[in-house]
Amino acid sequence: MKSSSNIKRSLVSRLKNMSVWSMFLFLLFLSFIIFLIQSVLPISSSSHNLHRLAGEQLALNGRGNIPACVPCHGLQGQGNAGIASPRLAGLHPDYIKKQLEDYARDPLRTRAVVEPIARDYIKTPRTYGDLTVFTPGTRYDPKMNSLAKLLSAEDRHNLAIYYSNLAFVASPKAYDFETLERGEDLALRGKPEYGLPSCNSCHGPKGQGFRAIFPPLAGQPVTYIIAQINKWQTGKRDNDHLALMRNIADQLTDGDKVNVAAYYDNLSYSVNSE
Amino acid sequence: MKSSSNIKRSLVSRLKNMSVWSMFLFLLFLSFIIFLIQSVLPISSSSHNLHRLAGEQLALNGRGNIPACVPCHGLQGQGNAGIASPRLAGLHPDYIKKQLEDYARDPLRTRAVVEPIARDYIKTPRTYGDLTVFTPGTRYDPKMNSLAKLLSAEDRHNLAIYYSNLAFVASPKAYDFETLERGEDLALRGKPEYGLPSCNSCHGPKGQGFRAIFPPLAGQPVTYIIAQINKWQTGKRDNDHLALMRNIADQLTDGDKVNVAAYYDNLSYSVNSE
Amino acid sequence: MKRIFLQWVLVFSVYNIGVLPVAAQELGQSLDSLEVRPSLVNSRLSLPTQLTQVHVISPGEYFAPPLVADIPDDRFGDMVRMGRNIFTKTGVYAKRYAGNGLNCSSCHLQEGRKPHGIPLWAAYGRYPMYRHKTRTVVTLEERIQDCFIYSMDGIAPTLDAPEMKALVTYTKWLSKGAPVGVDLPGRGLPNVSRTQDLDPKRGKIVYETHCEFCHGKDGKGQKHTNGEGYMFPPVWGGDSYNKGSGLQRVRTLAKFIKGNMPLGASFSLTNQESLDVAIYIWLQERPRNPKMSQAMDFFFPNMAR
Amino acid sequence: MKRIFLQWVLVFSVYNIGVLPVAAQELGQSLDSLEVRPSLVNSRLSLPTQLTQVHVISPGEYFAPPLVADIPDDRFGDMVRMGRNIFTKTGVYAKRYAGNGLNCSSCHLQEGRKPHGIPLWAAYGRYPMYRHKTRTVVTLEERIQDCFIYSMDGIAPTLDAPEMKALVTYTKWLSKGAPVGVDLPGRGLPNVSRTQDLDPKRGKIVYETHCEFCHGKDGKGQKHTNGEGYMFPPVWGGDSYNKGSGLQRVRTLAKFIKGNMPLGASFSLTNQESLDVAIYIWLQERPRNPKMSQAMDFFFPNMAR
Repeated sequence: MKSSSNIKRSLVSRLKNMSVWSMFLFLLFLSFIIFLIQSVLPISSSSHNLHRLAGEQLALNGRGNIPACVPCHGLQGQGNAGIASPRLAGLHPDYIKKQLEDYARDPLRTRAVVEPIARDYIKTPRTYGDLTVFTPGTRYDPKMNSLAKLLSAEDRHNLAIYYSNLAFVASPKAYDFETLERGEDLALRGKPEYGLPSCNSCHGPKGQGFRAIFPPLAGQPVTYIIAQINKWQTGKRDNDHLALMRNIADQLTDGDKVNVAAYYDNLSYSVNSE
Repeated sequence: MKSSSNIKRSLVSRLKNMSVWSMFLFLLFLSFIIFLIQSVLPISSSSHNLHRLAGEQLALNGRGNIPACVPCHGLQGQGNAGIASPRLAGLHPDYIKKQLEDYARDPLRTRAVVEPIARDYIKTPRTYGDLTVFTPGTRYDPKMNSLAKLLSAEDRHNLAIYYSNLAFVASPKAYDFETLERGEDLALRGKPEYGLPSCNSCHGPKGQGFRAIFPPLAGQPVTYIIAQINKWQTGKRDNDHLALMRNIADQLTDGDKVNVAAYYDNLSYSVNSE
Repeated sequence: MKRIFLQWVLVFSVYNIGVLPVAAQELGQSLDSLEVRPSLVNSRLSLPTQLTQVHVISPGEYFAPPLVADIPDDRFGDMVRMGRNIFTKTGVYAKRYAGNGLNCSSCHLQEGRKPHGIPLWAAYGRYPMYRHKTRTVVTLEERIQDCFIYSMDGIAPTLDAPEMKALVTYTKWLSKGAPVGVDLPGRGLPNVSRTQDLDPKRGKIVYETHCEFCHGKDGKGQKHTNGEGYMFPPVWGGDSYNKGSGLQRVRTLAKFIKGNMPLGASFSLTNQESLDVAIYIWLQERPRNPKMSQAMDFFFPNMAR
Repeated sequence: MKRIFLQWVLVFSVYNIGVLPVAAQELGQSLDSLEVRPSLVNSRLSLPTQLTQVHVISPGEYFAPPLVADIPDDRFGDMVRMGRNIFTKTGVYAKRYAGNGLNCSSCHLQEGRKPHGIPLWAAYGRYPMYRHKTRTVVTLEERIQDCFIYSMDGIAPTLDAPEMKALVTYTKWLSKGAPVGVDLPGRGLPNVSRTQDLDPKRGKIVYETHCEFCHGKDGKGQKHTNGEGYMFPPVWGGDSYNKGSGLQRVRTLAKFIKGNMPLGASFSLTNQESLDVAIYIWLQERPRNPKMSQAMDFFFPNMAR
């Protein structure tokens, strides 16, 4: 507030001090800027549209070996709870791109098998603070791994643009109160006594995701969220930054997964729709 | 403050309104009052002295069957720690009189034997709140019981006046710090978690006693204090108001008695001496 | 004109007596107390006819606050000691706020340590709490202010007064180890239930038997001979708590008496005796509630707050 | 005249750099961090070469505060909820006091619940306590005022402000069952000890590896797109805590980082990494200490408070 009012004041004083000539120059400069913006915008917008249309084409019909996306991810990119397939509509394009890259990446053949972390964390809960064990940045999925390898960088970009621009409105589902209460507690406050941060502290105050780095949890199928946490825990998904998500997933009990997934499934949420 | 200034103001206004005549009458009345006070004072004082001298005579020399007090209670009424004999110097005259009366009183022959209170109070501490069991108002002592019966009411009064006017200056004795600390805690704060009030809450902020009703603890021999608490506990002393002291004594452990007696023996204390 | 005024006074006084929670006149005679309660007989040479309840304390039943000897020798400890001084000798160390002859420890017995004697260690973890009296959430500081205004009939220390800080620090130190927000055994005052209507006449007899010995026939307590305040605090009169204080509620006073009086013989009075003596004390003169006007206090001297 | 002034500025700046607790220039090169710390290599497809310490939590090791769902539905509960709102969204619910982009819960993590994250439940029973910073005994209220003045770079609420009462009430509610005056496990921040001199150059690498992801390359945090304040709080710059706050002490900041950062991976950084990144952050721009004059702040931008 302070700085903006300062700028305003200094601008006003400068305008007062300027001669007519400099005023004219200034207006000339201004119109040039406006012209630039006007000329650039449609181009960028039309290029964007081209990518989006190409992505739509690929998603709906596939191409050659590449099958269409819609059978699994839905016509509107809304996902499919029955086969734990995620919603893609409205996700951040960079996030979609990164996931496709990680699907396509070959895990190292000489991957070191690290002693699995005790799952029964109620008895021996522990935070594995070892962040020097690097995540290879891979994501295992029987279908997607082979599929993603067929996509070019251009394809990934197109699909990302297409899906990120789809509108999505969640239809909140009813759950019993206790489940929701526990889920909310985990989503908003985590388990501080076990060093477990809340979901919303990274995934956004309403679980709506944050930029490219933290995907939304709201509006994702319950089955997808649970399946992904299971994958984190078993090491089948390993493509996070600094093992942030792996550390957290390791501490979630089966009950936690259900509760928190139900909580997010119960939230009303919309993206790209006014 | 408010009311006294009001009185002053009204007095001044009345004086102003009074005629000379009423002023004269008032002064006459005032001089009469002063005369009365002057005439009464020496009489009372001289009667007091007579009682004191008679008491001194009896205390020092005895009379007939009655032995002297000084062999046990000391020449200055300072008591004798060796035989647990109390200091009498400076005690309230009414208190001395009452104790002599209680010594002289016959305990009821048909005295009901009440189930004794558990002494091991660390294990089963309890407050017996039963105040409808009346204290017969007796005090047992092998020597004093027979002795007090020989005294007339006049004798008791004389002795009380004599001893209450004797000066006494305690000579504080050294004890180890822990004993004193515990004793102080008991004397100032009691044992609130067992419902035991502090000694000083009745016996005065420095254990100096309060009027006739609560005798001083400061300046009494350690042995006397301990012996008396033992008597309260075993029912040999039973002459308190509302069983106040009996209830309290019942909760004191042997350690408590020693600690608190030592604390009072360590206090500096003086009475009747400037 | 004057006669009409006096008539009004009379009418109001009668009305006032009429709204007492007891109908003292009718019910006072329902029970001949001399028959049932031998303690009211003057003679003390009698045998027990009725055994009242026994209050048994198990070890560890009540919270044990830290020892005064363990106050640390640092600036925190200095604050604790200052708080303790104010608490036990309010008229000396918080003279500018104290308005009567009471100390904090007159009600919070044994330096705020006694269970059922409004102990500080049970209060500290309860504030801030909702209070029905003010109908707001009050902090410990605000509660202490109320103590000064009503029970001490004085002036409230401000929230940033050093006395206030010292008292809060003392309370905190005394509560060392007590859980926050948990109702501890022995907190506040014990419960007292009513079985028959209250009678100040019976209460007067109870007062004379059990209370007068220390608090005096006129209820004005007993002073030290050296002028250092009260040995036994006044229970009514100008130097006692005012009509806005908690003890001016009959039930609260009865609870206090039941749980703490006479010293060393807590729980020795029956519920009925406590209530009777409480209403007897309630009817006596004391400073008016500072939140109530002079006129209101004159016409309705015993009106509930 | 102007030249002389600039000379003085230069002299003072050099002097100022000279009195840094680290001699950054000499010691920065003592360790080639790229060799020892594989996490600093850009490639993320590598195998572990060094296993750091594991922080194991046993069940019941840390105090578990009550659930938000258990806030009672009464006026006390309303006050608790108000306090929680202020605590978690200070810029919204205590806008008149907040001075920067931080909330109370930016430092007191997980709504003041996280052990080793300055949890409220461990603080409530400790106040009033002696504080070296002020050299007096301070109450919880006064400590909260300091939070607003320094960490929030704002205005202190008065002791009787409703916001203050709400915050204290929330703290008390959160501490339900915690013992008073007892140091609970997980209170405040964990200990961090120094084995070698600090180096902001190494700290910069640690920052870029571990912190930048959320707090941004410029340390100014990341804002919500809808303008509702910060998703990830700024760690320096005009919207961060000022130079008078506790986190501006290198060791305190290192403790905070060690015990809490990155989220979900507490205790993953070594002591040395924490201290290095702390001194790197310490050297950045932030609002001046309001108790220090503009001139002092200009000439000695990083002087200890």
